[in-house]
Amino acid sequence: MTTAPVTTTETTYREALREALREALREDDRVFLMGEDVGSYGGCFAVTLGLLEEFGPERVRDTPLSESTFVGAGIGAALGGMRPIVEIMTVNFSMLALDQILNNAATLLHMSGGQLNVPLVIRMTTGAGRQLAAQHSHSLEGWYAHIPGLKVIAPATLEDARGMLWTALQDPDPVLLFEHGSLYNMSGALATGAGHVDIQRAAVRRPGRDLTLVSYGGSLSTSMTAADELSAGGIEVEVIDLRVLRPLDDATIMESVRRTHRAVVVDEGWRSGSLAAEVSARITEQCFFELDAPVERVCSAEVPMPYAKHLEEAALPQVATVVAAARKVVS
Amino acid sequence: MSGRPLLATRKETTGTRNGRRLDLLREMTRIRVFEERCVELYSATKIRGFLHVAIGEEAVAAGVCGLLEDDDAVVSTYREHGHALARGVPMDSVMAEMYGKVTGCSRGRGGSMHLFDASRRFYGGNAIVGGGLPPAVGLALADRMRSRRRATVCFFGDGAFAEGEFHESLNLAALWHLPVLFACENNLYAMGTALAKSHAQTDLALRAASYGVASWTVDGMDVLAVEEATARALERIRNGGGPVFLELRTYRFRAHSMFDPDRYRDKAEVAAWRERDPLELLARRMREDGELTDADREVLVAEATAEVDAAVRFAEESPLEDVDELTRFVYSDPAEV
Amino acid sequence: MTITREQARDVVERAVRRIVPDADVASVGDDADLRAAFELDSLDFLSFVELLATETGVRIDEDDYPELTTATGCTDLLVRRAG
Amino acid sequence: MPSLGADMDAGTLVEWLVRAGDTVHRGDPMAVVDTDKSAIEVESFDDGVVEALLVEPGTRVAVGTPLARLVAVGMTVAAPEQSAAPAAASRPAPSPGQVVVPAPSPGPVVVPVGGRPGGRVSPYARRLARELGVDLDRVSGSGADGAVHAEDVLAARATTTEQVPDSPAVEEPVALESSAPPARSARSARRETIAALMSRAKREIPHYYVATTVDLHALTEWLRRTNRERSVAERIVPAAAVLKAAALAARRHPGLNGFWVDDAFVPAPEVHLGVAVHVRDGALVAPAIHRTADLSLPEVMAALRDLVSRARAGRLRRAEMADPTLTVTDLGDQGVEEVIGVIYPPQVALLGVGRVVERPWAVDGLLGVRPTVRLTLSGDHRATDGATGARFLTTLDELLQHPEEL
Repeated sequence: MTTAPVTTTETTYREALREALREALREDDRVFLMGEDVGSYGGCFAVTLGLLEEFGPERVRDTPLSESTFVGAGIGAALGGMRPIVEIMTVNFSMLALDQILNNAATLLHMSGGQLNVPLVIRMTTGAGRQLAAQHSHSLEGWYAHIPGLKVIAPATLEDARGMLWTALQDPDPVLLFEHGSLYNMSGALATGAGHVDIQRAAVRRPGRDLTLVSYGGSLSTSMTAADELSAGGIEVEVIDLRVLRPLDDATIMESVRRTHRAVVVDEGWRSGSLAAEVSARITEQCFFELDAPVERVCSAEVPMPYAKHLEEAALPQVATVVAAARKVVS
Repeated sequence: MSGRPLLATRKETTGTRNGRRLDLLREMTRIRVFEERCVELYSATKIRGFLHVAIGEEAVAAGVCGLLEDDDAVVSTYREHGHALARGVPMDSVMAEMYGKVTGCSRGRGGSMHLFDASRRFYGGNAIVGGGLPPAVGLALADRMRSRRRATVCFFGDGAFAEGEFHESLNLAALWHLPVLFACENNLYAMGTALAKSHAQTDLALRAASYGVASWTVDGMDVLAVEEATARALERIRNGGGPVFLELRTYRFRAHSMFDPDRYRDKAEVAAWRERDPLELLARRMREDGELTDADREVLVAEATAEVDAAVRFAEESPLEDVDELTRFVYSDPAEV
Repeated sequence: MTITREQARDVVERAVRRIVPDADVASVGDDADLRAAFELDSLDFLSFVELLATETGVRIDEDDYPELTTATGCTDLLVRRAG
Repeated sequence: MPSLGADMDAGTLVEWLVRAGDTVHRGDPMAVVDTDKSAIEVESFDDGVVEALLVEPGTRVAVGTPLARLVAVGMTVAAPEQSAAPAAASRPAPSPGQVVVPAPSPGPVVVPVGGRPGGRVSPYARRLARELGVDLDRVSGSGADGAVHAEDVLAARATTTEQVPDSPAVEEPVALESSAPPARSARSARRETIAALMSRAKREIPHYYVATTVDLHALTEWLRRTNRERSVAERIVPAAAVLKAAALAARRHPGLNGFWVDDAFVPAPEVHLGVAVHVRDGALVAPAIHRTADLSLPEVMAALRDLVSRARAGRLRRAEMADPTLTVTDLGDQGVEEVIGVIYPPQVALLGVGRVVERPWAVDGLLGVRPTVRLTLSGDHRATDGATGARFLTTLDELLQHPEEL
């Protein structure tokens, strides 16, 4: 039996996202894109560049700087039979739309006794690393992961950047898609036929027997680099990419921890009340008697993200801090 | 969801001036009797949570909703019993919702502030002041993108005027020429804060007009005036004229909610507005025109009372949702999508 | 040192009882296979031989083991060697 | 009540071997405990004076229940709530004629216990210790502040348990568990334990079997010759030689010597051969001969005799119960030619030994009669394949052809 060779294309995370948007706009006439500067400007991070020209202003809609209303309008349009994709420039700005996301998108289905589902996708940029300081750099996706009624996904790979959007659009409920700002320029080979992926399971990005490193989004590459370094020192790390922050895929995490007996959670959010805290708590709840060391967390320092490069770096999880945490739990 | 045919009564009698007025009086009477019963049931602890009744504001609900087509949409506030009833949401299911029963229009998950009926395109029931405006804009956007000749009515109070979402929504609807009727029930108080105490410019229609939205002020106690303004607004909206803003000047005769001691209003002010009770206003006019006798009114009240009695009975006898169903409807059931 | 047949026979019975406390040699008969009757494994048997040897001072080699199958055989050997 | 086996939750105190007031030393047997598998001696972990016996003979108590209280020799028994002696610097000088009372002991020493003095044990290590029957008191922790991790437990499991405990253990007394219903005899309880263990083995372990017949001519001839020079007590039986050879073979094939834990094979650094012993009341135990491969053949023989006699007398030590890394079951004495055995979890292999039988045997084309034995290896297919088992048997065969080197 012969297998057709898999051809790949060199692409970037940004292009993969754009290709996913393009596919969605092309394949489903209910889909439209709405947000600040998604049209003429081409998107704050150039993700939507060229889509206005291709699909026109009805389907690629520039909005006023009214996060609450254009997100709420997305909810209304979803109730009205459309499949809106709303882009919010950064997660910090999404706080202006939190009323609509929390009080409407997340609650309507339940509050209406199952009558009104909201098939809405909200994309936003998250994370630090680009010296954008304290109002453009935070990782608040963990807050959204707190809210029942929402699904929260965080593509960390080219495959997921390319494939998660379509699946999110098929979901009958609101899905928040978090793109880490430092990933847009990430390049690599993507299979030519790459397409839809699930938005249910975490993925083991690297197998290992000594330690489970739980990570997602922008922290995945940090974790993978740390794993390489640890491997050179004889510590074989299993790296899990959560992919889906809500609902969390406990099974994949626990299956790994039951094998390695040790876990470190890497999360760019602040430590207190973070997603890392949730993951850690679940490991303790479900794997207490499997643990050979306390669960460690590597999170951002509890400061508003500073501008100066050296301070920003000091505030963020770095390869060295992940390595140190890993050594601590393995020693 | 089952129930009586949507607004069938009104449609049957549409066409004669007499029938139309009588229908409006009948609808307002239904709402009045229902709301008074709610107050009673709340006092008897049958209804809990927050309860906001619309006694005094019936003309807005009856006058606006009476003209809507089946596929128009309504987005409302937490003082929405009247809107729901006038929209045709069955009284049984509204009362059962107050009781927290599974037969309620939101299966007991919404309560007084969150009435929903998807089959009648009644989208709640929003208890965040101003929170309903953006989704209403979105519903209208979907209609516009699908080239559907529908209107979306968004009810909200004068309190919403102070919220950013109001301003954002008016701007966006005007910018995109969306078919939205912004129906502002100006009852002069945002809970206990008078309009004049929270707004430098109290002419709401003037302010709405500044967004490029056609805006009119209407006597919200005169159901015929409300209906006439609504008719004009809907015509404009359906003909692609963009959104319309109606400031419906009305008044609630009772306190904000059952928890409100109503210390902020002058008794004389309340008494003066009671003189302009929308039911009495219309009845008086009909009587003067020889269209209504006292006996007729008694019949209307008796009919409404019977309907409310039946609704209470239905609610009392309905079962509660099984607690095992607690976490249902947080995410869509794949089997039900 | 010489021992009587009675004494030899007594040594055999006591040795078996040391290993199997409730054993009754008389009940199985003098010509029964002791190892089978009392489920003696090779270690038990070794202990048994050890007891016979220490009690009587008789030298017992592995080549003698076949003769130690029954109580009669044991008694014969002890009497012969002691004499 | 110490944990004396992986599946032990409770035990019955059969007999006290000490009385209140006795001075005991570390390692002295203190009591006999019935674990449902067998009666086992429980030894002291400390030197001291027995202050009180806390459990009556015949009582069944949960693992972790204090059985006795020891106090350090020469120490005044102090009430636990009494505060520690003030520091020397602040202690007032004794007035003339006043006798200086020795500082009170830090409190009664409770022995034996399942816990660990102030030391930390990871939850996984704790679970592993329970499953492997490792006494945490005897595990020295390699983690921060002496915390015990899983690898420490595995290391302790794999070596003899001769480490000194860090400090006297003090633990909250645990409420006594009510006695088992009298209707349930010790014998049936033991049967149940064996039933549970063997059912688990048959359920969880995918067994494979490889077998071979070994010519024991060289061994029996050598034994016949050498045993002549040995006193009866020192004579070596063929089973002991097979044990020694098996231990050497296990060392050469470490994949068969260890444990299957958490879906993975954990090799044991030492070979502690388990020896299946049928106790006369119907129980079956398989205690270990520690470091079998390091013992000389006469030492193996002595250890075997000692172990079997103590097993039958109900005087096994807990480490012997907990430690086997590979078990040998020899039913040759029961007359069978072949034993196809069931592996003891979490071990991964079991060697079955049959009766030494004289068979016609061809050597270099000439037929003769030779003593032979049938050896069967049961292997855990999760841990190894038949090839490993086969190589083990081949090694064993070769070793048995050179008994003088054993």
